[in-house]
Formats: sequence, C-alpha cells, structure tokens
Amino acid sequence: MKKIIALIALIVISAFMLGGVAEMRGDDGSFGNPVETEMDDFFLEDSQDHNQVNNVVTAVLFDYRGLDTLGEATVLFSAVSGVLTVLRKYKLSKKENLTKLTKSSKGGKK
Amino acid sequence: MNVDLLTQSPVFVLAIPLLFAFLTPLANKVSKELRNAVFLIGLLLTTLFVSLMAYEVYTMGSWIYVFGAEQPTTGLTTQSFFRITFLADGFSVLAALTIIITALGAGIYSFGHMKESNGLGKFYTLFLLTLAGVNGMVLTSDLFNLFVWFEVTSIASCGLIAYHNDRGESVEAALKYMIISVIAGLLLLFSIGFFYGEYGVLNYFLIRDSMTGSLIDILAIGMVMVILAMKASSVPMHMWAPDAYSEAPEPITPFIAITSLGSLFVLFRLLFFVFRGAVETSAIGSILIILGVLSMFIGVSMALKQSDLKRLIAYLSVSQIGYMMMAVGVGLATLGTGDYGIFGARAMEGGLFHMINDGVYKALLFLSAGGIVYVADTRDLNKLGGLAHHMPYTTFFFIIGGLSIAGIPPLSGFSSKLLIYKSVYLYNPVLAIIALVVSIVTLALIGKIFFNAFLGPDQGVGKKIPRSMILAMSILTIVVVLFSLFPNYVVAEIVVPAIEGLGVGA
Amino acid sequence: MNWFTLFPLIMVVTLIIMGLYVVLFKKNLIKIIMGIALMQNGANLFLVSLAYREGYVAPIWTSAPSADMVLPTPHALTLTSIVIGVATTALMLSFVMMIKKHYGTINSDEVRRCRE
Amino acid sequence: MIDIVLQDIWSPIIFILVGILVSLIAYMFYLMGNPDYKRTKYKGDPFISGNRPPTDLKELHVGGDNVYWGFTRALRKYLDPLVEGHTGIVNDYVYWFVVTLAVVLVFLYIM
Amino acid sequence: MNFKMSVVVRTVADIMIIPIIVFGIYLILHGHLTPGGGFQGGAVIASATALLIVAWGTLKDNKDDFSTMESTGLTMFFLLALLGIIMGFSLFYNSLAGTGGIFGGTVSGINPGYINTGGTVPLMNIVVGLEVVAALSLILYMMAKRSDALEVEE
Amino acid sequence: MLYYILQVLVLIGLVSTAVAVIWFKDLISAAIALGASSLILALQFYLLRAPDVAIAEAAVGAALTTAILIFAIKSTDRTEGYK
Repeated sequence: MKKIIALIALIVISAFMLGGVAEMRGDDGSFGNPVETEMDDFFLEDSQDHNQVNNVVTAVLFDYRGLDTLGEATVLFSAVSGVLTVLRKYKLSKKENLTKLTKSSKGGKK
Repeated sequence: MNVDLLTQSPVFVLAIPLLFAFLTPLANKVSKELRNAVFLIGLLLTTLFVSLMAYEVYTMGSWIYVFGAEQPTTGLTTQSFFRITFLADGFSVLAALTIIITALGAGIYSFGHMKESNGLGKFYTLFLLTLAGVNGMVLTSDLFNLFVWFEVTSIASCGLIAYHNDRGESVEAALKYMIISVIAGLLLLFSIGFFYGEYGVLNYFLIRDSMTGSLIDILAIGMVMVILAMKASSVPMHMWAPDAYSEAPEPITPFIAITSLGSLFVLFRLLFFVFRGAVETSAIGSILIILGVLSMFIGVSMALKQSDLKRLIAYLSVSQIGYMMMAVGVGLATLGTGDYGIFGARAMEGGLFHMINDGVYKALLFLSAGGIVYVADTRDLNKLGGLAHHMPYTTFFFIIGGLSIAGIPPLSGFSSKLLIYKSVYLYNPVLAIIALVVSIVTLALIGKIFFNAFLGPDQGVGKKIPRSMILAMSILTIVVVLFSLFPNYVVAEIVVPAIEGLGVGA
Repeated sequence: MNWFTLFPLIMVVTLIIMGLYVVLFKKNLIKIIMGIALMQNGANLFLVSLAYREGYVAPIWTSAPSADMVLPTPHALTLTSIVIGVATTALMLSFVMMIKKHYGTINSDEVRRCRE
Repeated sequence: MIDIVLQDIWSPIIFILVGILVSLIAYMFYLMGNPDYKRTKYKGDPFISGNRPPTDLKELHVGGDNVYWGFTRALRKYLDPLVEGHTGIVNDYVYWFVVTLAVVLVFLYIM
Repeated sequence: MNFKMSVVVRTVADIMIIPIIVFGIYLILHGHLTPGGGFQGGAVIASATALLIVAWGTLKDNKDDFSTMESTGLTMFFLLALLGIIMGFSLFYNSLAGTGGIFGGTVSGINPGYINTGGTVPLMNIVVGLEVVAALSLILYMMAKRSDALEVEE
Repeated sequence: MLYYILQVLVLIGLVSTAVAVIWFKDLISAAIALGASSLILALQFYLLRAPDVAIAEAAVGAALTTAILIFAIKSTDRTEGYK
C-alpha cells in the first residue's frame, strides 16, 4: 500500500517537473536559448571594468556572489568539524542506558 | 577608514559568529580558557550587533545592505539587486532577537553542562556555525544564499546532534535528520533553478517584481513551502524532530528548535514578501492552516504516549509550531479581503508574538529538562522523582516555562495565545476550539512532567547543578517574565514593525 | 513545443526521480547516500543546462573570439553546490560508519531505536 | 510609565494586582478565622478503609506510564495507529515528505 | 585501509603526486585567467592525498596541521572580504582592483591574460585553495583512519 | 545539430550509469559506477561550455567522492544485502 502511494506521489512530482521544464522560459525559448539574461550580461560586461578579472565565473564567485562562496567554505568547514566530532575517540559510558528506548526496542521488526 | 557600525550591523550579525567559529579551533590549540573566552566573546559581540541593528531599525527604519557594492545602502539601482543583499527590517530584527536570546541562554548553559565532555573545541565551533547559519537564513534576501545558509544550518546542527558519539541513538537521529534535510536542500536547489530559469534573477525583490503565476511558479512555490515546513517540523514531516531534540546534547536542544523557528521565519518572509502576488493567497493560507491544525493535534496526541522527558517536550514543541502556522495562515488567507482589517492583522500579531515567546520559553523548558537529566542521569519519567528537594531553582524555572507553554495567565504564552484564539475564532470557531483543547492537554502534560520529575519521595541524586546553568536559565526566565508583564509594549514595538516589514501593514 | 530539444532537461528530471526512488525504496544506508549523490548530479546538471546558449563560448575573456558567452552565474552556483554535495556526502558516510559500529548493521529497517 | 489601561491584548499588570488583592483578602479571612480553629495534638496514620498504608515511600510515587493511564487507554483506538505510524525508518520519513509535496502541488494546481 | 599496495604502486603514486600538485597550484594561481580557481585546484591537490592514502594505507598524523591550515585559510578569506569594509565600502568589495601594486593591473576586452590583475580575487583564490586542500584532506584522512580501526576505544 | 546529438549521447550514457548505480548489488561496483557517472557528467559540463565546473566535478565527483565511498564501504558491508 505504502509503496503504491509512494509511486503515485513520485509520478505526480515527475509530471509537475516535466511540465515545469517544458514551460521554462516561455514558448519560444527552451534548452540552449535563455530569454532573461540581463543579470548575466551585466556580469559579463562588468567583470572586466570593475574587477579586472578575465574569468567571469571567478568574478561572480568572489565578488558578485562572494557571500555564497564564504558560505560554501563554511559548509566545508562545518562538515570537517562534524566529521571530526563524529569520528573522534570515545569512551563507552553509562549513558548508553539513558532511556528505556534503548532496552525496549533493540532493532528488528516490531 | 570610517566604518559606520550601525549601517554595517546586519553583516556583523552574520559575520561575527562565523569569524569566531573560524578562530575557535586555533584558540583550542592554545588553551581551554582562551577557547571558552573566544566563544563567549563571539556570543556577546553578536548580541551587541543584534541590538545595534534593532536600535537602528526601530529609530531610523529599515534598509537594504548590498554586498560588494561601493555604497552598501545608498544609490540602489536594479544592478544593486544583481548582487546578494541583506534586508534589515522589523521582521529580521524579530527573528534575530529570538535567535540570539536562545543562543545566549544555550551558550552560557553549555559552560556548566558540557564541562566533562571531550572534543569541546568542535562543539563550540559547530555551535557558532549553527548560529551564523540561522542568522544568515533569516537576514538574507537572495534565494541561492538562502540555500547556502540552509545547508550550513543543517550540517552544523547534525554535527551537534551526533556529538555524543558513544551513543548509537545520537548518530542515528543525526543521520535521519541529515538525510531528510539534504533531500529537502536538493529540492530547494531545484526550485531555485526553476526561478532562475524563468526570470534570470535570484534576488527576492526582482523575483517578486517579475512573478506571473505560471505553472513553474506554482511548482517552485509548493516545493519551497513544503521544504521549509519540513524544516520547521510540521506534521506529517515532523518525525525527525523528536529524535533530534531528544538525542542532541542538552544545551543544544533549544538550538535545534531555533533552527526550526528560523526556517518558519524564512517561510513567512517568502510567502508574504515574495510569493504573495503570484498565487492565490487563500490557497496557501489554507494549506498553512491545515498543516498547523495537524501539527497541533497530532503533536500533542503523540506527547500523551511518551514517557521520555525530552521526547515529550519535543512533541509539545511540534504542537506549538502548529499555533504559529495556523495564526499566520489565517492572516494569509484573509489577506486582501475586508476581514484582514478586522481579525487577520490580529492573527498575524498573535502568530508572530507567539514565535518569539515560543523560542524563549521552549528554550527555558528544554534547559530545565537538561538540568533534570544532568542531575538525575536519566530521562525516563518512570524513574525520575523527588527532584524538587534538590533543585528548587530549576523547579521554579520549569514552572515558569511550563505554565507559559500551556498558556496560563499571566505568563507570556497566554498573551499570544489569547490573540490567536480571539482572531481565529472570528475566522472559524472550530479552529479556536481545537487550539483551546490542545492548550488544555498541554497543561495536563506539563502537570505530568512536574508530578513525575519534581514531586514524590526523594530518590537521592549525586550531582549539584553548576552556577552557569542557573545563570542561563535565569536570563531566559527574566525575558519570559518581561514578555509576560508588558505584552502590549512588545506587540506594539517589536511585532507590529515585523508585520510592516512583511509588507502587509497592521 | 519541441520535445527533442527538451531532452537534456528531461534527463535532469529522470536523474532526480531516480534518486528519490532510491531513497524511498532501497534499505541500505550507503545505497541511499548514493541515491542522494545521483540527485545532486541531477541538480548540478539542471543549473548548468540553464546557463547554456547555443553557439556561445565559455565565459572567459582570455582568448575568447568575441563577447558571445554563456551565462556565468549558474556556473558559480554549481561550483558551490558541488562542494556542498561532497561535504554532505562525507558527513553522512561518517554517520553510517558510526552506526555500523554501534548497531552492527546498516539496514534501515533495523536502525530504528528512535521511534514512536 | 506603565500603561495599565486595558488596551490591545490584555493587561497582566491589572491581573497581578487583582491577584495580590484577592490573596490579601483571603489572608485577612484566614487571620479572622484562625483563632477559632481548635488544634489537637494527635497525629496518626492516615486511615484508608482498613488497609495498611505502604511503608516504603517509593511505592507511593506514580510513574510516567501510569499518569493519565485511563485517558490514554480510552483513546487507544486513536492513539495506537498514530504510534504505529511513527516507525522510525528513514525511508518513511522521506515517504511522508514526498507524499506531502505531491498533495500540496496538486492542491495548489487545482486552486 | 590497513594494507599497503605493492612497491610499484607506491613508487608510481609518489611520482604521480608531483604533477598533480603542480597542476593544482597552476589551477589556483591562474584562477582569474583560465578555467579553475581555489575550489578546483584544492580538490585536485586533495585527490593527491587520496592517491597517497590508497597507496600507502594511511598517512602520518597530520590532523592538527591540517586543522590549523583550514582555520587560517578561512580567517584570511574572511579578512580579505572585510578589507572592503575597512576601506569604507561594503563586505566583499574588490578594493584592490585596478589600483596598481600587487594584483592591481587592469585589463580590457580580449587579452592574453596577465597574472597581475584581479585585485582581491587571486588572493581569495589562494586562501580558499588552502582551506579546501586542508578540509578535503582532513575528511579523507579521518575516514581512512577510522575505516580500519573500528573497535571501541575505552 | 551534430553537437546536440553528441550531448544526447553523453546524457544517455549518464542515465545508464545512474541505472547501474541503482542496479548493482555490490556496493563497490555501484561506487565505481557513480564515479563513472560523475566523469560523464563532467564531460557534459564541458560540452555545455562550463570548463570551471567540469574540472571541479571531475576532481570532486570522480576522485574524492569515490574515495570516501570506498572507505565507508570498507568499514561496513560490501554487498547491499537485504531481501
């Protein structure tokens, strides 16, 4: 039952996504033919005037969307902190039996 | 070098926790005391800048901060909005205040609670990173930047949940939360792609001005809505919340709740500020109301069956999320009709006032529950008992927080719930009655915890509560009492500017 | 509407749905993470497909023939999302390693001590 | 300084003042009646219909599962399927997420 | 990964990491001129770490060095971004572009690509490269170390 | 047109490697297939005129993700192993 509902939901979502990509950028435009390019044309022209950078992607990364890059570096930093936290050495403590959840349901089917 | 700190304050609200998070591992190599000092200074500086931002917003009005521009706030053109912008208005201030009060409480609390654990350098780092992530989420006005801070929040809080890696349950809860939030993040990225493909821009302001209400808009709006509702632990996507809340280290639990509230703030910001013109607001409002009623009712029903202290409070917090979603949903559903002036605006006030109340008293409740766990070393309500003999202060704090979450006058929970009842009753009496019933059951459950944990014969405990934990809980209690005594002042000075920040007026 | 020109975007949707299928129906935790990686690939491909302009060149001025370049912003977004992807994958895999240590299994039907 | 006129929401100050006033009056009544109350020196065991009260105090405490036992028992037709629904399997978490997403999309499309 | 590969594999790996690292450094330093940048170069250098770990079983305990490098890189990245505010503009303002001095050259139109351009962008590339190398190597190192020593440590 | 057909072929290769990721019961094989899928994706990025992204995807997706996946599989189970 659950599987059937899940499959129906998947089909519904994929239908919406297909409809979305088909309607993307109006009727005349589709893959390889963007219509709204004002922002990117501005970046293409301005990156040399304002940043003196040839690689426009780098200019976008570090100047126009610099905060995103800071966030991205932060994501990497937090992932490393998380990995170091999870994989650090630990002692087996008495906390293993903190709740009754531990002893009442030891995995397996209900 | 003339730095206008008032104008730059939204940047530093985000940047100070980031910078101090980067510095914490370096300080940890020197000494423990330096690390603790760095952490505390970071928290206090963030508080300072939040207050500066609040002062500026309340005295001078809201402003937009443009990153990487020659003039950060003046001379805005369309090209300014091609860059990332921050929006400092009443709503951002409300969110930032909620976050920083809880963070201050949790941070000071963790000095006492966590002092016997190892690996504390990473703990404080992840704490500050989570703080920065939530602040970025609520302050930003750029869709992709929202995604980035969303991921920072998810990753850092998952690392914190798995902090007790000697317990399998912690890691399990973290993995479940991680998987579902990564999938949500990917779908968020996908809907951002839709917005970008349709309009070629990413800023809230430009998207708002160019939205038309096509199929793509409906798809993307629906996806963003469900994703943020999932992050806010709304039923039926709430199942990660009890796991994560109960398995996280005790000082962190209110912080995970704050990430939920933060994503709720973002959801309201997007729905009111950006998506309002594109789709039927009554449809979105009714979705919010349905999700809210489900959250209230199922959350409190599941709480009835719990005998684990923190899990019980976690389900209560799920049901509290429902109040806000319902109230703001009523405000959204009546938007544009004559009813908005009659009760919709009151419902909005109630919902947003409940958010800041909820953040604070839930933190108080979780922290006093953490005190119980610290002293008794168990979370099982069948084994607890008689703690009022040993911890009178914590008992008092728990009573304040518990009566507030149950909506008992004269505490702060009552003020916001009264606003919600009054306004929602005019929209549909059934909703108000459900809210009242849920509130009564909440009171019963608080009574259950109080009876089981604090009353009864003395069972003897080993540890005493450290003073920093008492200090943290006192700070939160003072805030709750202040909110209780002056609700009219808080609504007029903090909540109404927030509603104006959403662009719908009072 | 020419469905043939939409083929790349249809493949993007296929990748996302395949990833969701894996997460919904597979029980092995590492396989679930692989499914998430497939979804990440799909989202990245979607963003870069949005940037493509037929017959234009890469957005780099050095030795470019003219100023006809594809859109640069989605490339920057995709770089960000790739790094975020590897970070999340690493963190989830370390969680799975820890779960294997504590539970002795990575079958999601048995990793359910937190419930009710 | 403090606006204690009953305006927007409600006035907790007045509530608290009235509460203090009422307790003062009650305390006054208590003081008036207190001299008339006759105290006895006898302090015996509580008498519960012939049963001896338990000597071990720990038996007096009701555990977490037993508070509201009757209430949850009466509602078991509603609560048990709900508890069964929280399986704790990660696939189910994603399942509810996807189903909600599909329902919301269909709802928004119809409206 | 508690096993070593054969001598041939180890020698080839030792030789191979040199061109990989050189290529990574090239990607980082020329990020503002050619395809590449801090992230790409950092990932390429970190793949050299992966090669070493696969060939040699594990590395020496360089955890603290990597951690310091990561924090330093990120802090310097942040300070470079803060330079905009210090000079009186806003965060991430490219205040070094076109001012002469280091990385202060100017470009316009189609040009062969001068490395002395870009303002803060090449500097940010370098510090981000440092951070990414350290972070990814740290992840690889921790996961490789824990993948064999999975017994509980008292 | 020929350029477009090349893209279509690469995309078909991408999806077939993705199917292989789902299909393989042996997790090491699935990880290798995921790496291959990332490599093909990098090729498609190159065809879509995004050399920056192509380099990043090749380095991260094909090398690093595969490496950490294999480290994780070595410490857990090699086969998918469920009925």
